[in-house]
Amino acid sequence: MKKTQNIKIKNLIFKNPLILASGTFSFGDKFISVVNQMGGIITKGITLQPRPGNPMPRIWETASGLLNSVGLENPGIDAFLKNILPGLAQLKTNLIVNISGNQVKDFTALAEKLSDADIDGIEINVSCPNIRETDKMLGQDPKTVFQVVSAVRRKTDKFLITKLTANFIDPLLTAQAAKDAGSDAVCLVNTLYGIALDSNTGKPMLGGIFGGLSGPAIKPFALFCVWRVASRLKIPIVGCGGICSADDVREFLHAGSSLVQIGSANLRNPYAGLEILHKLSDKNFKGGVK
Amino acid sequence: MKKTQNIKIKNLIFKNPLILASGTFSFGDKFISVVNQMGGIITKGITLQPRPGNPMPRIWETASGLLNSVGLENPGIDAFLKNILPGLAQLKTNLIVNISGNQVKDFTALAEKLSDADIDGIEINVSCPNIRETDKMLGQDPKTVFQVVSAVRRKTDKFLITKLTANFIDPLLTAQAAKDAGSDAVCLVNTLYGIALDSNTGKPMLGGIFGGLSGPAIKPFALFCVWRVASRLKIPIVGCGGICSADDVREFLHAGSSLVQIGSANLRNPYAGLEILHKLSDKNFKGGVK
Amino acid sequence: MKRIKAKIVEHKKLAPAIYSIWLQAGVIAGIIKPGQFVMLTLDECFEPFLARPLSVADTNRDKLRLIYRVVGKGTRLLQDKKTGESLYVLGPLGKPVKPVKNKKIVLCAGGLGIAPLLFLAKKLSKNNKLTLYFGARTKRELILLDEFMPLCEKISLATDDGSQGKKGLVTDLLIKQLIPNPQPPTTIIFAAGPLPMLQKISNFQFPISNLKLFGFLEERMGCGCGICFGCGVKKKDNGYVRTCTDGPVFDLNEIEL
Amino acid sequence: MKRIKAKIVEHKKLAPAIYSIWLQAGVIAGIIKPGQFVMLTLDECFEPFLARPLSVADTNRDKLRLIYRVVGKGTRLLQDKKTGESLYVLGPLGKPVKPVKNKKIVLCAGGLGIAPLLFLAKKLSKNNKLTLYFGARTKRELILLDEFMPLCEKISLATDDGSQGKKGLVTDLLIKQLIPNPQPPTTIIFAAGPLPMLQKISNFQFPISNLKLFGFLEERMGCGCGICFGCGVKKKDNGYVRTCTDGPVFDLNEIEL
Ligand SMILES: Cc1cc2nc3c(=O)[nH]c(=O)nc-3n(C[C@H](O)[C@H](O)[C@H](O)COP(=O)(O)OP(=O)(O)OC[C@H]3O[C@@H](n4cnc5c(N)ncnc54)[C@H](O)[C@@H]3O)c2cc1C
Ligand SMILES: Cc1cc2nc3c(=O)[nH]c(=O)nc-3n(C[C@H](O)[C@H](O)[C@H](O)COP(=O)(O)OP(=O)(O)OC[C@H]3O[C@@H](n4cnc5c(N)ncnc54)[C@H](O)[C@@H]3O)c2cc1C
Ligand SMILES: Cc1cc2nc3c(=O)[nH]c(=O)nc-3n(C[C@H](O)[C@H](O)[C@H](O)COP(=O)(O)O)c2cc1C
Ligand SMILES: Cc1cc2nc3c(=O)[nH]c(=O)nc-3n(C[C@H](O)[C@H](O)[C@H](O)COP(=O)(O)O)c2cc1C
Ligand code: FES
Ligand code: FES
Repeated sequence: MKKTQNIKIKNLIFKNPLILASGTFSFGDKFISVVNQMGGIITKGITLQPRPGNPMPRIWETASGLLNSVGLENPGIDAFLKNILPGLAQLKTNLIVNISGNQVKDFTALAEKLSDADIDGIEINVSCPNIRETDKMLGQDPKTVFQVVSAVRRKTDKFLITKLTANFIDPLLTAQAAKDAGSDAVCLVNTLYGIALDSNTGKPMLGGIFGGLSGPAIKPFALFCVWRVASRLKIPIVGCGGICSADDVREFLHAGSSLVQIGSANLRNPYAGLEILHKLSDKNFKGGVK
Repeated sequence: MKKTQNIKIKNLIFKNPLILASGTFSFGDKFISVVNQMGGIITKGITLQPRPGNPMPRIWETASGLLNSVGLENPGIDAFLKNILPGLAQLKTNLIVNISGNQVKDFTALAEKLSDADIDGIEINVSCPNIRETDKMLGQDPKTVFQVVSAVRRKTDKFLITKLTANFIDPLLTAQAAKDAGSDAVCLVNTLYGIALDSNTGKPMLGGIFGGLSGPAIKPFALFCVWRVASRLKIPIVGCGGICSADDVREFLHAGSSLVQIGSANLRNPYAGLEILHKLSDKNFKGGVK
Repeated sequence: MKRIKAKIVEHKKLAPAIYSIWLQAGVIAGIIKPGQFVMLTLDECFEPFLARPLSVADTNRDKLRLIYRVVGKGTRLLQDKKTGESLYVLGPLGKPVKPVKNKKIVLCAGGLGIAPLLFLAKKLSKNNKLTLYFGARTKRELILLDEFMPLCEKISLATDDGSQGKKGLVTDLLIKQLIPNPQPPTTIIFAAGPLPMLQKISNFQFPISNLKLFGFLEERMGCGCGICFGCGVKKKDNGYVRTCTDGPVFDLNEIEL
Repeated sequence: MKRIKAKIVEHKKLAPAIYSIWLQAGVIAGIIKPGQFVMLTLDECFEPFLARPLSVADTNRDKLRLIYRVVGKGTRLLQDKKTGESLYVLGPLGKPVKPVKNKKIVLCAGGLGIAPLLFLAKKLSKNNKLTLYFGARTKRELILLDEFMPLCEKISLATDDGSQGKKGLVTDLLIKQLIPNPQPPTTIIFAAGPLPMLQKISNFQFPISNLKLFGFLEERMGCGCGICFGCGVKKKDNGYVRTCTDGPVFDLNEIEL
């Protein structure tokens, strides 16, 4: 394998453009040899308080994709810092913590607690379809995105990615808001809304009733979002949505991503990131559609 | 096959809930024996002026779906009325004409020309991703949807379906607008945005650069949109998106659709509608998620 | 844990829609233990997208045996695979059953639950006394009996249609035959089968002191390897554990079914 | 037009990645004509989602022969299908080539373009004089020659690597051999092959009076049967026609390639 090129965004160097997406690779504590060869790993979403997660089933397979309503199962920020983070100190890649909340002050508190932690960055998740305490996702309103990102930015110098949704909102608007609020990059996109029903009874298949749709099914849409924002706004983009192969990665880089995240593909095969890396040659990509 | 139940909405009776979706069954002039057994057929989108359509390729297959940028190829309303409609007079099902335009007055003119035509209804398409004359789709703004539908409603008593998008807009808002403006039903949803690039060169695969994503890939999202609107707004819903089987139809009926449209499945198999009909037993569906 | 391309060395029908498959699975076969499972990816194509969990029914050096029922897309694809063709195997997954000695082992299988119990029986039969209770829909689905015969002291059968053994549920048979006879305080029950069967066993108050009661869970899985948090099982004392990494074999006293 | 489940009666390799397949296709085989094609659905599963167009290379009562090159997902799935297995065939699709008599027919094939020309040659050879120009990458891809031999007066070959026939493009060969010899005004050229080949032939000014020039187009298709408007070909006098219903064989003077 040829060495892939370093990518530098702000002060952070990624040894390759591949990042393991939040919620699809535990906290970085499993398959360490895979994690270490990636450009980075983003932890499962962490919230201020522990969350038990949603009832079963939490995963429902769909055509070329899946719905999940895991529901942000996590031990909460304090337990994460105390019990999990120390075990990640030896990771040889960028460790980015994904944080989630219902309101601006959750994010403020989370950022404060993470500001001195031994981590390389924070991904602000304003786009989780499984946060049900609020009627809307925070990420569906550019003003709220601005508030959340500003709040986090005030508390920390760490590298910030804002993870956006394209559910019922133009991500160009929220990307602009994230940029204005000082985010160093945006991740496009989190899962689409989705639901599955038992065709006989009408009962929802997911314990959480509806969930987030991911996987190859959404790739053309995710790629569109990246392409749309990249061609209109200057901010580093982390592409995400259905990436399963080196060719998929190249498509996202061409569309204007600087980095990409691999999500559902890890569920299918926990070595997917590594296999993609091996197939990714050292081509020098220039962003933008030809 | 047991007889499926009639569905009556306003003054229109559908002999079963299956409608062939716009753009996926020509004008109703092909496979007449299939068309006649369906609950209805919606023509390819008609515009005021003839449109040659987009350059090739116009179809790009994706994981469990496809992108299309056909670009509303059609002969224009006058040629449609003169050359095509007379040939459809013998159809034994509801004939609904899908109309598209760039601005409110296009729709006014189209409705006026159709108000005396021998057709059973009009589908107002404010959600075509291949209308490029405007930066936004008309259907991305509830106010515009209200204006368009009001304009059509003033010109005609015909049965009106407003076909909505869920691209970057909550269809609940536009469904409300369509209802307020006098639409008899809403169709949820039209295609999602999507793009595909050559992974080597970065060149777009579609002649129209980007297009609309359809097929099983989008089914969980389309179903979510139906479920969301149905559980919050009282208006007949025509479900659409990835329906390929009788079970899919049942899911959409459970989610709150009164009728459904079959689109991409016809491309895969022009007899899909018929096969689905044969598998659809005469269960008495009650809307709503159990 | 490894993911390897495994060749099919034998694939045969045991009963209608029930198959036994032997895979050349190298190191995975060498180290996998009773109670553990593998995830199979059947195709390069994305449909189905996720891998499918199957228990190990037996091993033989570098060979792995799986026994499955065709129920949907994935198992249909598996059924179509021919000897000589390959598929991807991820494993070993899950926690092995802890080896025990000098116990009275009661195996209770419902349907395909028999598969993981075969592997377990082979390991435990040397140092323990085994009894098998096995229920299936019908006679033809009472598979693998000739393989259990030399491993068990006693085998009791039930079928839904009464075509062989007692007519009715295997749980009823288990309770009826086990309870009137006092059991040694070293009794362990291993139950594998559909959820209602496990629930029934879990809820029954067995009058056996020190009884250990283990169930093989088949919760729907995303990754099978602990990274997606998709397979939680509720613990009685609150919170979730993961079927894939904390199970799939659980002490039924500790979880809510 | 019909859609039927067709059983594979013969499936064999003609050259690396090139296969010939015979299907039991009932009435479709009986009525399909040269120039027409079928759409194949390979699987119940949605990947690939769309059916795949293939030209008819021959028929024999209720049997249909297709010849294809493995290039992607769909053709790979087809390659895996065994004799006795089935797939869905939609057809006949497209317009048949109009039958002609007492003409000089020049067939020009590039690569797999040879497939539809075989069926055409069989129909036209009775009442016309045929010449074949056939170019392929290499000797092994010059398939079907033994079947063309009895049908043609003359066969000229070209390969990219010079392993058989002239080294170079078949179009160059065609132009070089055809032009110095005055051709009868009843000449018809049928060309089938990759787009650049068709473009070259279409743009060349053949000094032949009344020359008719037909090309077999392989535009990417959605439905194959005229309902999706996905396969437009630009007409020289503006607007689009559909490859699937107005073609796939076009008078090359009327369309823009
Ligand atoms: C740890 C573990 C070990 C297993 N061992 C075996 C085994 O040895 N032999 C065997 O035959 N099966 C076993 N299973 C079940 C097996 O994984 C499923 O039958 C299989 O994944 C179904 O795949 P499919 O694509 O054919 O079905 P799908 O098309 O995915 O589904 C078909 C039907 O089966 C149901 N279903 C699918 N997966 C599950 C599940 N995990 N739990 C409950 N219902 C489900 C669906 O709801 C649907 O009704 C095991 C499952 C687990 C979690
Ligand atoms: C009317 C018609 C008749 C045809 N007859 C034959 C035939 O007799 N034998 C034969 O081998 N092939 C024939 N083809 C081409 C054949 O349809 C494609 O090779 C096939 O659909 C590819 O499917 P796939 O899934 O294997 O490839 P994909 O995975 O879909 O694509 C693989 C590669 O092939 C390219 N490709 C796919 N389809 C087309 C197309 N229609 N035009 C140009 N490039 C394409 C793709 O861009 C990609 O690079 C015909 C096509 C048409 C329209
Ligand atoms: C099982 C599962 C759990 C997820 N959990 C999170 C999460 O905790 N936080 C988050 O920001 N995104 C989460 N996601 C979203 C993914 O990180 C990713 O953005 C999305 O799945 C789209 O990418 P993909 O198609 O490659 O999976 C989760 C996705 C899956 C499938
Ligand atoms: C090739 C193609 C052409 C289409 N043309 C139109 C159109 O002209 N007008 C319209 O309202 N929708 C059009 N659509 C959208 C479909 O009617 C349908 O809403 C969409 O494809 C989602 O449903 P499906 O997943 O069942 O295809 C088109 C879709 C396809 C695939
Ligand atoms: S199935 Fe993914 S964590 Fe258990
Ligand atoms: S391929 Fe659909 S109209 Fe020709």
